[in-house]
Amino acid sequence: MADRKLSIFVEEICRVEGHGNIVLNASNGKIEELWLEITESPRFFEAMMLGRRWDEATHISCRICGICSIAHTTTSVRAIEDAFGIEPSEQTLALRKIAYYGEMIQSHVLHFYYLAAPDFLGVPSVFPLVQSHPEEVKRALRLKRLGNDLCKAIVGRHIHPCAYLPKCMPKLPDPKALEDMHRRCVAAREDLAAAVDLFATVKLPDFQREGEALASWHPDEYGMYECQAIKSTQGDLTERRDYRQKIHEYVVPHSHAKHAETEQGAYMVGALARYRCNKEQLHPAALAVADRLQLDSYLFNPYAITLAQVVETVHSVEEAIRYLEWTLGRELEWEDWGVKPRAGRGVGVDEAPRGLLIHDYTFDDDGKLTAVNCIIPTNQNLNNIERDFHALVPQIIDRPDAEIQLLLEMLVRAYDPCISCATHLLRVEIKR
Amino acid sequence: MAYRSGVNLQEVEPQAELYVPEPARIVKVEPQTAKEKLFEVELTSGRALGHGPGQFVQVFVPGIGEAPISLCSYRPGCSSFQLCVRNVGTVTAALHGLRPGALIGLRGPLGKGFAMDEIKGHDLLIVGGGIGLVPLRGVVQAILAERDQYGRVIILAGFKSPEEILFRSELEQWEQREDIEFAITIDRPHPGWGGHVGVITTLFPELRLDAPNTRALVVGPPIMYRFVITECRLKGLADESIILSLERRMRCGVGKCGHCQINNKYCCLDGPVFKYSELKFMWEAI
Amino acid sequence: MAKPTAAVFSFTGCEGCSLAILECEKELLDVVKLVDFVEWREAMSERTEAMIDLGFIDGAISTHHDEKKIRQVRERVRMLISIGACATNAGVNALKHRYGLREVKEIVYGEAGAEFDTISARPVHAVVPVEFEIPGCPIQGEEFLRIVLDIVQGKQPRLPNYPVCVECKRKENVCVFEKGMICMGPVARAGCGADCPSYGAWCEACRGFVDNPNDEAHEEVLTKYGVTSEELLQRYDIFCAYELEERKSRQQGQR
Amino acid sequence: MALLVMSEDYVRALIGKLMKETRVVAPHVREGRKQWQFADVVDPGRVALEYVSTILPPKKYAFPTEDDLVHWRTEEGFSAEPVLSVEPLVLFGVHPCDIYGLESLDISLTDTYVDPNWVARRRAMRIVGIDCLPDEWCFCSSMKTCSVSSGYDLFLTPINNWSEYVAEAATGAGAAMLAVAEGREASSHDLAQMRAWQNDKLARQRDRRINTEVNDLPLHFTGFADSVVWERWSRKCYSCGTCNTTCPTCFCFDVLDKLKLSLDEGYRSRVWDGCMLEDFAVVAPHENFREERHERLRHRFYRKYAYLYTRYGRPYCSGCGRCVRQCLADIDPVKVINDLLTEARKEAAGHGL
Ligand SMILES: Cc1cc2nc3c(=O)[nH]c(=O)nc-3n(C[C@H](O)[C@H](O)[C@H](O)COP(=O)(O)OP(=O)(O)OC[C@H]3O[C@@H](n4cnc5c(N)ncnc54)[C@H](O)[C@@H]3O)c2cc1C
Ligand code: SF4
Ligand code: SF4
Ligand code: SF4
Repeated sequence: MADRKLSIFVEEICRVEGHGNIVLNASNGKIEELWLEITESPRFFEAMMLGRRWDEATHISCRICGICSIAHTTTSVRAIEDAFGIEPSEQTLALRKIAYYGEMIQSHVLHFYYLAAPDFLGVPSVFPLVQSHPEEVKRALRLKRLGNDLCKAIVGRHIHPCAYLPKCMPKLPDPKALEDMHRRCVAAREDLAAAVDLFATVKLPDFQREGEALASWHPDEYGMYECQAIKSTQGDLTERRDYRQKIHEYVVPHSHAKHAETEQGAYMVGALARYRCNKEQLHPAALAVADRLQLDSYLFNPYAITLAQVVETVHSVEEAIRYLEWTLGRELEWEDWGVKPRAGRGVGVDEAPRGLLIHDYTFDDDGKLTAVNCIIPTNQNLNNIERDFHALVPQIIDRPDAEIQLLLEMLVRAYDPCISCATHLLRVEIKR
Repeated sequence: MAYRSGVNLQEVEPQAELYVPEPARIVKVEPQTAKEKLFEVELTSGRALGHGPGQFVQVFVPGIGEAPISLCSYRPGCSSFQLCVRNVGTVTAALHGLRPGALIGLRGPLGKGFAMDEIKGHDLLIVGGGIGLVPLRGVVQAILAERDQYGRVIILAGFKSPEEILFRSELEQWEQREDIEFAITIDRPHPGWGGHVGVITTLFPELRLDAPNTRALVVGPPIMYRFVITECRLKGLADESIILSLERRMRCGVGKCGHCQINNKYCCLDGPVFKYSELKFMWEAI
Repeated sequence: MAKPTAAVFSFTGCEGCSLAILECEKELLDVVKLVDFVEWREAMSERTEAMIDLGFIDGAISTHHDEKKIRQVRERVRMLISIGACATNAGVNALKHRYGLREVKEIVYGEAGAEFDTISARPVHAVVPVEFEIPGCPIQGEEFLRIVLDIVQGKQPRLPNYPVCVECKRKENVCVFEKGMICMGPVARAGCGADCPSYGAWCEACRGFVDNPNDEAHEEVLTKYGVTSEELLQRYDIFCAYELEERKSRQQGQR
Repeated sequence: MALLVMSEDYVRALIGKLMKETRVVAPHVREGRKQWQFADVVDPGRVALEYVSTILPPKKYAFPTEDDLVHWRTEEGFSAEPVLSVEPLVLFGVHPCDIYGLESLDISLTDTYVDPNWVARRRAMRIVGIDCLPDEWCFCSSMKTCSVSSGYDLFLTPINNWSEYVAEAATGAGAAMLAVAEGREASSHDLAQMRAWQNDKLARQRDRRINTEVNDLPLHFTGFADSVVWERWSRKCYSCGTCNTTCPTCFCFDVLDKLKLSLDEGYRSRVWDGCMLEDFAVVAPHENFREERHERLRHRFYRKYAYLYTRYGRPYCSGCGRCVRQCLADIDPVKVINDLLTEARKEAAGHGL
């Protein structure tokens, strides 16, 4: 098979959000071309937002992505608050976190059950599972719905939340709904235990590649929301506002998505990156699950991102319970909405389910945007995915086309890329 | 204060079934034209509907919705009745898709029909335009059942084109009868049509009426009313001798939902049959 | 009747609307009894060659590639239904029209952006005929299900033609104007259950306008609340930029 | 009937007692603002006894915004049955104008045909009225609905600057409430204060009046269908139906079909509708009997002050002011009617009358 010409072109990778292609051309076991092409139409959010009033910014920018729109909203709102010097109250933060963990749960469940599980169970989509694994499907639906409903109870809906504004909650949630959510979160522990059982049986493809990982850092909790600094597995911390000193974004010809790198080159963000950076801060229940899934033995295996998501889901449910209990333990107070814009720059950094998310806004005196920069998790991962490709392909180049294609697709899917989110991203094209 | 006082709610009798459609079966479906079909319907309970000409029912197609449809037959003693339906929208289209044996729901009979007692003993001028002929067909059937109770019966029927003629065989029978004066017209010349051509008002000049003794029964599209009423008045008919049936949007059919209101009248309760004298000062009626 | 087949195709957008379909969790199991999903890149790997009965489109048409693809999709689908603000109205994508296409590329990608494929963002109906449109950013699961039911039954689906205020007041909300926010509710098409005002924010008319919005009244009212005409237009822009462009060219056409 | 003077604490204690047996709903402040809403009482201490007007009138408890009427199935043939859920309810703290509204709907919804859902829910309802002080939008004095003499079981009139309430039972149910309430006997001084309260209400509306006797309104409306007034006021109307939706005497509805995904069962339910909405009078095919904004505005006013007045013997407007309080375009019935009266006078002068 020495003179085998390999050419794989996977057009519009399935079960990822957005459009991307994989291109692989190899000849005689030598890679000629190998990349991830982002064909998602470019959307120009950073330009569209210029000149808009501050109170429109969030509503526009959250349309970058429907899958993690709470994350975008969170980060955008925090950038605005940063610029205007607004400190939301403890109550507001607690309520936001409930919605935030809601999205983390829904997004992770969507990914590990709907999008990744079919690979492990050897079916093309979740629909056949309705027949073959009805209990699993119902469990997945229940968990995902829990995530959605957490968002709904606090900010109205999960896709493009209605009621997520700077400064305070424009409407206080109904205590009955909160009680109900608390009950369901507690009950979800059982479903999660079953999910853990399922993923404990999964065999990951054998692949390792060491590299840097970045994640939000917070002194008191597992870095997700309210990032204080950006932490690297290299050991350094970068101040939020100084993210540019750490992260460099650039345009590559084959992709509508910008790529990113640090001085070390490509880096990884997302569930596994967070785990690598901040593992000690996880909820004990989540740590126990990480142990059970032997996550520590897969720290450099990107296919294990899916497992890290399972771990984080457990963490998120526990955090949601904690904040629900906090809120239920007190009478919620009305806060008056009234934001005074001022000129200046504000940076919001948080973790979207897929990784580090940055919104950087500059306003003029009237509260109109004069500069916007958004750094999106999928963009940051693209470079890393390509590095992974280059490390992986030589190891598997002798396998049949279909298997190569599947492994590459699974790799891309493991990163849970949200390509629409990458605004500026996916197809697999293998030509040998 | 002269306001009417409240109602003693203990004394009223709530009508639990007010909005509940009663099961009915389609017995027969006869295509009439490209757009209209004639449905023969009976209540599954076997109960006779007991309606008068000009009344209507709310027809419910399960899962689709409800629409008011005139009862177009008048055959006392017969447990089934007929509905002639033009396919214009949601419910009517669904009805057109049904076959004999299909089950639907019905509420009614509703509304005030033609007050036959009041027109007895008079000459009658019956003017129907297009689908307007539908409620009038019941009236004609009622009249023919007791033909001797009425004076002259003149029927004018107008259609856009020969293809749109409804109740074709029945109209032919009416035409044959000695005791009915019948005329039919179509709006524009049409190949193969040898009869009268022109809008319905063009039939009026020929008419010789005993105005004080004549009652006109007119049903048709809104635009037709304006011209036909003028013609009737020119012939000397009094406003209370001109009787019309109106169409409005109706959701409840029982004077609650407000949709069919025409000035201070509810089309479903006070009508659909009105005297022109009741309507002439209502700017929303015609 | 054989079970109709259905597919979802995504164009330029955030794919929130496809997700909104996936989010009808409770009902999804019943929906797959009514229609067979045969192609949906976001959720499944299967693809089909056969003619598809119902094609749901999300996303706007904003590249030459999109344009080519939507024409191909149109050929394969009996009934084309655009879903969401992007597909029905170009959505936020039309915001870029306020700058030149060259400028937006440069702002985002610098010089390297020049070769990117982008054209004016347009709703699907501007490129190929569509049978029905479900507005909203994102679409409402309930409305989507109702419309699928209507279609499966052969019933012509209908959208509300009244403003969001109707649903807002039914929910007994304090009007957000009283909190110093600016609301598009009085001119925006309802059907969302007044989601935004009900959760304390303002309506942005993501479902577009009612058939006959009284913009003059709106301008007057907003002036009363200290909003300039220019700011009002900006507000309209977020989701209705394309609709306004369309309206303007229609009016010019009439003159 | 017996009168009892209750302190505010006793009134709240009474709510607490009623809550033990029945669901009690009462006005609550909404979002920390001067806006109120009828809602289930959880804590009697949070009931707003002193309030101006709720966003929606209390009719929502007998005529919910969406109400299932019929449940049908096609599993075995076709069958349909009425749907009705009723639960005993105390409506606590209803203003006279809203009592008038409920009584008005009693009339229209039992006229000729008797609406089952309305009547059943109204029968299961006990009403505790409370008097109020009008704000700048109320015009109950013009509508003669400042006080009502029926339509409640118990009525509370505040005296001594809202520190005490004179409670008057009008029915056996009201007397039963009084029997468990605490308070003191009313003195003639208390009664004098009650009268003073009424006078105060009237006085507050001295500058906000319809310039004619309300009984004459049907007459004044005759012949003014073509008045410029309708066009003038409708120019800034959004056709948003907020005025209909918030009105205590509006009762128009649309009927929706809600089909289960199994396709063999469904509900027919009514939802509030409004004559100001563009499609209210649309019939097949594409004919709208009130296409223009001014036609709809005119219809609303005629319906309230003329059509239903003549039909049901009372104006279908309680003067509660909700429609204008909530109307963004400030379309105020008092101003519109006075404008109409002025135009009428001008016209009459023009005819040399
Ligand atoms: C007393 C009475 C008797 C009648 N008798 C007969 C009869 O014997 N035979 C007969 O064929 N018809 C009769 N009609 C007319 C018939 O009721 C209507 O044509 C019927 O209601 C149409 O119902 P549909 O559901 O099929 O149409 P719909 O789906 O309601 O649509 C019909 C048209 O109405 C418009 N429309 C309706 N609702 C809306 C809305 N919410 N928004 C926008 N547009 C809307 C649409 O533009 C559409 O073109 C009668 C009507 C009345 C009032
Ligand atoms: S908040 Fe907006 S939608 Fe609601 S009533 Fe006010 S203007 Fe209308
Ligand atoms: S309230 Fe307005 S912006 Fe919000 S969902 Fe409804 S139409 Fe869209
Ligand atoms: S009068 Fe006011 S509240 Fe009523 S429809 Fe017009 S704008 Fe809306």
